[in-house]
Amino acid sequence: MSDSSSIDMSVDIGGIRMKNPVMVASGTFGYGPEYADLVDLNRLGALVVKGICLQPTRGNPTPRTAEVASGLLNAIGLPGPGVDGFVKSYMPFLRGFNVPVIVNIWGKTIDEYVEVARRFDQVEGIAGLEVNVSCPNIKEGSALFGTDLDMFRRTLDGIRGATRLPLIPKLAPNVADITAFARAAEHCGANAISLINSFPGMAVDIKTRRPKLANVTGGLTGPAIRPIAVRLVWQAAKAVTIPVIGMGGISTLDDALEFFIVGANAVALGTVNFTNPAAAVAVIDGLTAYLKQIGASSPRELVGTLAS
Amino acid sequence: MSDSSSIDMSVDIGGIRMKNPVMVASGTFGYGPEYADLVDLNRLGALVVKGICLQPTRGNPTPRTAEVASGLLNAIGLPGPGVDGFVKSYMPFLRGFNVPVIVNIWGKTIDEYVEVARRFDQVEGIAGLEVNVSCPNIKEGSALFGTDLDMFRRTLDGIRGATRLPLIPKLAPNVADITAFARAAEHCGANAISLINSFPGMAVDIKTRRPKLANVTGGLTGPAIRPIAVRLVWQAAKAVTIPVIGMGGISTLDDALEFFIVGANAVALGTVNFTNPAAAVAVIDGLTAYLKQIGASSPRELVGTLAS
Amino acid sequence: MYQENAEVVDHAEIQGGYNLLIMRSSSIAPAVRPGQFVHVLIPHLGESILRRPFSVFKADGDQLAILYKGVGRGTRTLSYLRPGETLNVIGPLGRGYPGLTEGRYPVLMAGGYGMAALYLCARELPVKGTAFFGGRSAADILCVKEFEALGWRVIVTTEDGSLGKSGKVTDALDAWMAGEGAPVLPELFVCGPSGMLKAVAERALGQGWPAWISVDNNMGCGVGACLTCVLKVRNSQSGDWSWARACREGPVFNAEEIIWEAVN
Amino acid sequence: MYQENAEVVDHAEIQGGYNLLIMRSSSIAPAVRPGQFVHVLIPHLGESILRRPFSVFKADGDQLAILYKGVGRGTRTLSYLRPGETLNVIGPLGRGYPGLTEGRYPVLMAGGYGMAALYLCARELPVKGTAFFGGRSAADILCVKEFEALGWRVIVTTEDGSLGKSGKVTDALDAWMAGEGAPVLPELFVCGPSGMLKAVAERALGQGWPAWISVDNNMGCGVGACLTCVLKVRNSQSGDWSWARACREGPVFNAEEIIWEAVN
Ligand SMILES: Cc1cc2nc3c(=O)[nH]c(=O)nc-3n(C[C@H](O)[C@H](O)[C@H](O)COP(=O)(O)OP(=O)(O)OC[C@H]3O[C@@H](n4cnc5c(N)ncnc54)[C@H](O)[C@@H]3O)c2cc1C
Ligand SMILES: Cc1cc2nc3c(=O)[nH]c(=O)nc-3n(C[C@H](O)[C@H](O)[C@H](O)COP(=O)(O)OP(=O)(O)OC[C@H]3O[C@@H](n4cnc5c(N)ncnc54)[C@H](O)[C@@H]3O)c2cc1C
Ligand SMILES: Cc1cc2nc3c(=O)[nH]c(=O)nc-3n(C[C@H](O)[C@H](O)[C@H](O)COP(=O)(O)O)c2cc1C
Ligand SMILES: Cc1cc2nc3c(=O)[nH]c(=O)nc-3n(C[C@H](O)[C@H](O)[C@H](O)COP(=O)(O)O)c2cc1C
Ligand code: FES
Ligand code: FES
Repeated sequence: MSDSSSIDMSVDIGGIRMKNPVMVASGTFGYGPEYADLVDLNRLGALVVKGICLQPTRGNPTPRTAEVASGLLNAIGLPGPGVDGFVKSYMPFLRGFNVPVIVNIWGKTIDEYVEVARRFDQVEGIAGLEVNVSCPNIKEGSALFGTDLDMFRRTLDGIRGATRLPLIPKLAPNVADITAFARAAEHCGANAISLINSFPGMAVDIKTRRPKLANVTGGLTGPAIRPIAVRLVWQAAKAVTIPVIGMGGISTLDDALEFFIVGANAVALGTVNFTNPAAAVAVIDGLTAYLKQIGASSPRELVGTLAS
Repeated sequence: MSDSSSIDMSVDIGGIRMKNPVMVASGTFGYGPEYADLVDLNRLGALVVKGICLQPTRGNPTPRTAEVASGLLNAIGLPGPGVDGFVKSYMPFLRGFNVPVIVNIWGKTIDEYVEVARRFDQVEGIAGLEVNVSCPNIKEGSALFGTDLDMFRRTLDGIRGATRLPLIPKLAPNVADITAFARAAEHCGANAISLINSFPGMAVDIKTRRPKLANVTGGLTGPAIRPIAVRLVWQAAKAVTIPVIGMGGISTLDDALEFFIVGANAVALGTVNFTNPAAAVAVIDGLTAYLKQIGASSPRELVGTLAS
Repeated sequence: MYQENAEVVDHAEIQGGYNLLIMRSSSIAPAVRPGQFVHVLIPHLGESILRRPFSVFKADGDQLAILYKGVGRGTRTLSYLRPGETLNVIGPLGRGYPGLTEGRYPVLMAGGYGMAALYLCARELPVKGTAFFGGRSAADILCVKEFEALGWRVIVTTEDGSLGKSGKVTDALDAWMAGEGAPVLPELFVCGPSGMLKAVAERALGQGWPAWISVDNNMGCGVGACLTCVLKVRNSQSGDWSWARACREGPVFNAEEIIWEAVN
Repeated sequence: MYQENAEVVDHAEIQGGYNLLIMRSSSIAPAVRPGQFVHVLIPHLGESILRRPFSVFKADGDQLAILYKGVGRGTRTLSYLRPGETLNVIGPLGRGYPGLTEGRYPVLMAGGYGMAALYLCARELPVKGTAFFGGRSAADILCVKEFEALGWRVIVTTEDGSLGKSGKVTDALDAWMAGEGAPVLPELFVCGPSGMLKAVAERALGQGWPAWISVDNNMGCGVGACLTCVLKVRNSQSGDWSWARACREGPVFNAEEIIWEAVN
C-alpha cells in the first residue's frame, strides 16, 4: 500500500515527459483556448492540437458531424490555420502553460508532410509531432498514407529525416493487420505510436436520402469504437517496444484502464470532451485514486497486465 | 400512389427468390426452431442458419459474449452439428416451412470449404450457401480467408466448382479496401455478396484484468457498427453488379432503409433478434407500409437511390 | 414461449435493494412452470442492448411477478419503472424443476434472490418439506413468511449472523442432515450463487441425493439461439462432455449432469 | 464559461409541446448576456452522446430558464426530468445580441421558440419597441403577456390564422413598415427557423436596416473546438468567405456578415 503522495503519475512517452498519462486527442480539444475556461490545461498529461498542414485550409462543407449509436461521425475535413497561422495565433497562448503540446500534422503529399515537420522542428514549445496518416476525410489520397504499407513507410522516413522532435505516427484502424504498421513505424524511427484514429463510416438521412455528412463518409468515434480500439491497441502493443498511446471511445477511468491493461502507456480522450469537458481531469484524479487503492505506485504498473 | 395490394415485395437475390428482402443473419437465429414460437418463419425473406462445417464442433470456451456500448462482442467460435448433423436434425423441420434456407458454411482449409459445399449441393431444400470467410474467431487461419485476397479467391474458386447452388460470399469488414473483395467475389462466380460480418474487437474486465471473452477477441455487432456497415455496403454495391445483402446493426425499418438507399438489394437482421425477436417482421410490415406511403411498388425502387 | 408487452401493476422495494415487480401478462403468466424464467427488455437502457433474465417468482392468473436485486445498470434502470408503464417480456423460458421423486423428502436450498426461483416450486410440490435460506445478512433473507404459509419449515442462515444461524446455508443443511433430517431421503431443489451451488452439489453427489440445480449463467438471446449461456455437461453414454444451453436445456439441471470442475 | 450541475427547480409543459425548465445555476445564470445559450447534457440519453444547445430564456439571480419544444430524442427525454434532479450544463456560451444602435427603434422578430432567445434582449434593451411573433398556429405563440409586461407591443401572426393575423411574421413586418412603422429607423433582433431568418435578412439587407440574427445550427461541442457548427461569413476586407463558428462567433451574427446563399 502506498499513499497518494508516493504515487508517481509521470510517464515518458518517446521522450515526452508527461505529468500523467492522460492526454486529449487531436481535433477534439481545438488548439487549447476553446476549453481553457473549463479545463485546467496544466492538469493534462499532454494536449494534442487539431491537425495542421502547410497552408491554411477550410475543410469540408456542412453538415460535418452526425450523432450515431454511441458515437459521432465526423467529416470536419481538417480545416486549420496552417503552420504559420498556428504558430502565430496559438503558440504564445500555449507557451503560457506547463503542458506538453503535441502538434498533429498532415499533408496532401509526402513532401508536404516533410515540410510541415521541418517547420515545426524550429518552433519553440512543441513537445512532439503526431503524424495523422489515417484521416479518412481528405480525398487527395491521404487515406492511402495510413493503409498502404509502402506509402506509410516512405512518409515516415521522410518526416524522420526532417525533425528531431519525438515522432508519433497515428495509425489508421481500417487495415487487416495493424501489427505490420506498428512495426513499420518503429522501424522508421518513430518514438511512439498512437491509435486509433476514427473509423470510416457513413449514415444516411432516410427522409432526404442524402448522406448525413456533406462529405458522404466520415470517421466514427466515441464509445461505439472502443472494443475495436482496445483490440487494435492490444495487438499493436505486443508488436512493438516503443510506447503506445491508446484511444478510441474512452469516457471514464474504467475505459482508460482497459487500454492500460492491454498495453497502452498513455491514453487520449477524444469525443468525450464534447460531452463532458471535465472527463480528462476526472480520469486523472480517478487514476490516482485507483492506483493508491490497489497499492501501485505508478500507472506503469498497469501497462500490459492483461491476465489470461 | 399504389395501394398495399399492388406492392410486390419479392426480390431475386442471385437466383434465390424471396418473398421480401428482409432476412435473419447467420448465428443470430439458431437453426430456425429456436425462434419458431415467436416468429412466423414463413414471413421471413430468407433464414440464414448458424455456420456449419464438415464435422461437429464445440466452439469456444465461456464467456462467449459481452455487452458493450450499443453492441455485442461475441466469440461463440462456430459450434455446430456438422453437415450431417445439421441435415439430420434440422432440415426436416426447415423443409416444413415456405422460406428459403441459406446455409452459412465455413472450413478450416480450402478443401474443407469445398467439401462442405459439395455435400450441401446434394441436399434438398437448401436455397443457397453463404460462405463465411470472415469469421474472426477461429484460430486455424480462417481470419485470412477473408482478408487475404489471394486466399479469398482460391477459396471461392474451389467452392464454385463444387456446387450449383447460389453462392454468397460474406465479406470480412476489417480490410482496407472492400471493393477489391467484392469484385473478386463477382469474378469468382458468386451470385451475390453479403456484408458485413462482425468486426474484430475486445473488452477487458478491469477487476480481474481478464479479457471479457474467453477467446480474448471477438466480433463486434449491433448498432455500434452500423455506420461502418453502411459505408462498406455503399462501397461494395458500387463495385459489383451482383446483388448485395446488407447487414450490421439493423434494428428498425429506418436502419434497413439506410442500407437499401446505399445499394443493398436485401438486408439481414442479426443481433437485434436477441433483443427483439419481433424486429424482422416489424421491418417487413414497416417496409410494406413505407413503400405504399411513398408510392413505390417494389423495394427495388429504393435500392441505390442515395441522393447527393 | 411468448413475446408480450406486460403492464407494470405494482413495483416496490421490499427490503434492502430487493424489488418486487408485478406485471400483467396474459399469455406468459398462465404458462409458467416452477423454475422457469422470463427475459426482459428493460426500457431506457440506452447503449445496453441485451435483455436481462429473471426467474418467475410468482404467476397467478394473468399476473406475473419477478423479484430482483439492483446490482448493475440493467436492474437499477428497471427499478425506475412505474405502474402503468410496459415491459416487453419473453417467456416462459427454459426447463424448470421436475416433480418430486416418489418417496423423497423435498429440501429447498436458496441463496439470496435464489428463493425467487423456488417459490412456485414450493407451492406446487405435493409434499412440503424444509427450506434452507441463506444470505450475507438479514437483508438477503426474503419472504420467509410466504414459504411458511405454504407449509414449509424455513431454516435461515446468514454469514454475518444478523438473522438465523450464523454461517453458510450448507452448514445448516449439514447440521440438519446430521440430526433431525437424518432419517429422510432428501431431494434437493436449489437456486443461488454458483459458489453455493457447487457446495450443495458436492454434498448431493457425495451422498447420492437427487439434486436439481438452477444455474445463473449470463445470457444473450434466452431462447437457445446465440449459444452464450452454455455450460459443460456430461454425456452419460459416451462419457464425453458437451455444451448445454442454460436457457433451453436449463436453467435447472440434474446435479449429476453438470461438470462442476468447469463451473467458476 | 462554466460547467456546472444545475438542479431542476421547476419543469412543466406550458403549452402545445413547449416546456419551461427552471434550474438553479449559481455560476452560469448571473453571467448570461441576452442571446447566449447553454449546452445541456441530457440525462438518460443512452446511446445519444452529444449535448443539446438551448437559448437562455430567463436568468434571474441564480435561476436560469430554458424554454424548449419536444421535437426529437433529446428534447423528449429531457421532458421526463423532474425537480430535484440535476442537469450538467455548460454556459453561458456564444456571442449574444449587441445593444441598440443610437437613434434606432428596436424590432424583435421571433419564430416559434425563437422568442426564448429574445426575452433577455427585450428586457435589457433601453427602448421598448415592437415584437413580431410568428408560428404555425396559436400553440406556437408563447409568452406574449410577458413581453407586453416588459413594455413591448407584440404583433402576432400564425400561418393558419388561429391567433393574430394570418400569414408569416414577415408579412406582418411588411405591413407594419408600410404603415405605422414607416417613420422609424428600425434595428432588428431576430431568432427563428432558418427560412424565416432568410426572409427577414433579405428585407433588412434590402432596406439597409441593421439586423442581428441568431442562427440555429447543429452543434457538437458548443465551445468552438469541433468545428461542427460553422457557417459561411463574408470577410469584409478580402471579399472572400470564411467559416464562422455559430457557437463561438455566434449564434448572433450581423445579417450582413452571413452568406445567405449558403444557408439552407
Ligand atoms: C435464469 C436466470 C434467472 C435469474 N433470476 C433472477 C432473479 O430472479 N432475480 C434477480 O435479481 N436476478 C436474477 N438473475 C440475475 C439477473 O439476470 C442479473 O442480476 C442481471 O442480468 C444483471 O443485470 P444488470 O444489468 O443489473 O447488471 P450488469 O452487471 O450491468 O449486467 C451487465 C451484463 O452482464 C451480464 N450479467 C451480469 N451478471 C449476470 C448474471 N448473474 N446472470 C446473467 N447475466 C449477467 C448481463 O448479461 C448483462 O449483459 C437471473 C439470471 C439468470 C440467468
Ligand atoms: C444556439 C441554439 C439555441 C437553441 N435554442 C433552443 C431553444 O431555446 N428552445 C428549443 O426548443 N430548441 C432550441 N434549439 C434547438 C435544440 O437544440 C434542438 O431542438 C435540439 O438539438 C434537438 O434535439 P433532439 O435530440 O430533441 O432532436 P433530434 O433530432 O433527435 O437531434 C438529433 C441530433 O440532431 C441535431 N439537431 C437536430 N436539429 C437540430 C437543431 N435545430 N439545432 C441543433 N442541433 C440539431 C442534434 O445535434 C442532435 O445531435 C437551439 C439550437 C441552437 C443551435
Ligand atoms: C471532430 C473530430 C475531429 C478530429 N480531428 C482529428 C485531427 O485533426 N487529426 C487526427 O489525427 N485525429 C482527429 N480526430 C480523431 C481523434 O483524435 C481520435 O483519434 C478519435 O476521435 C478516437 O478517439 P475518441 O473515440 O475518444 O473520440 C478527430 C476526431 C473528432 C471526433
Ligand atoms: C452471436 C453471433 C453469432 C454469429 N455467428 C455467425 C456465423 O456462424 N456465421 C456468420 O457468417 N456470421 C455470424 N455472425 C455474424 C452475423 O451474421 C452478422 O453478420 C453480424 O452480426 C452483423 O449484423 P448485426 O449487427 O445485425 O448483428 C454472428 C453474430 C452474432 C452476434
Ligand atoms: S442465452 Fe442464447 S443460447 Fe442461451
Ligand atoms: S459546436 Fe463545436 S465548434 Fe461550434
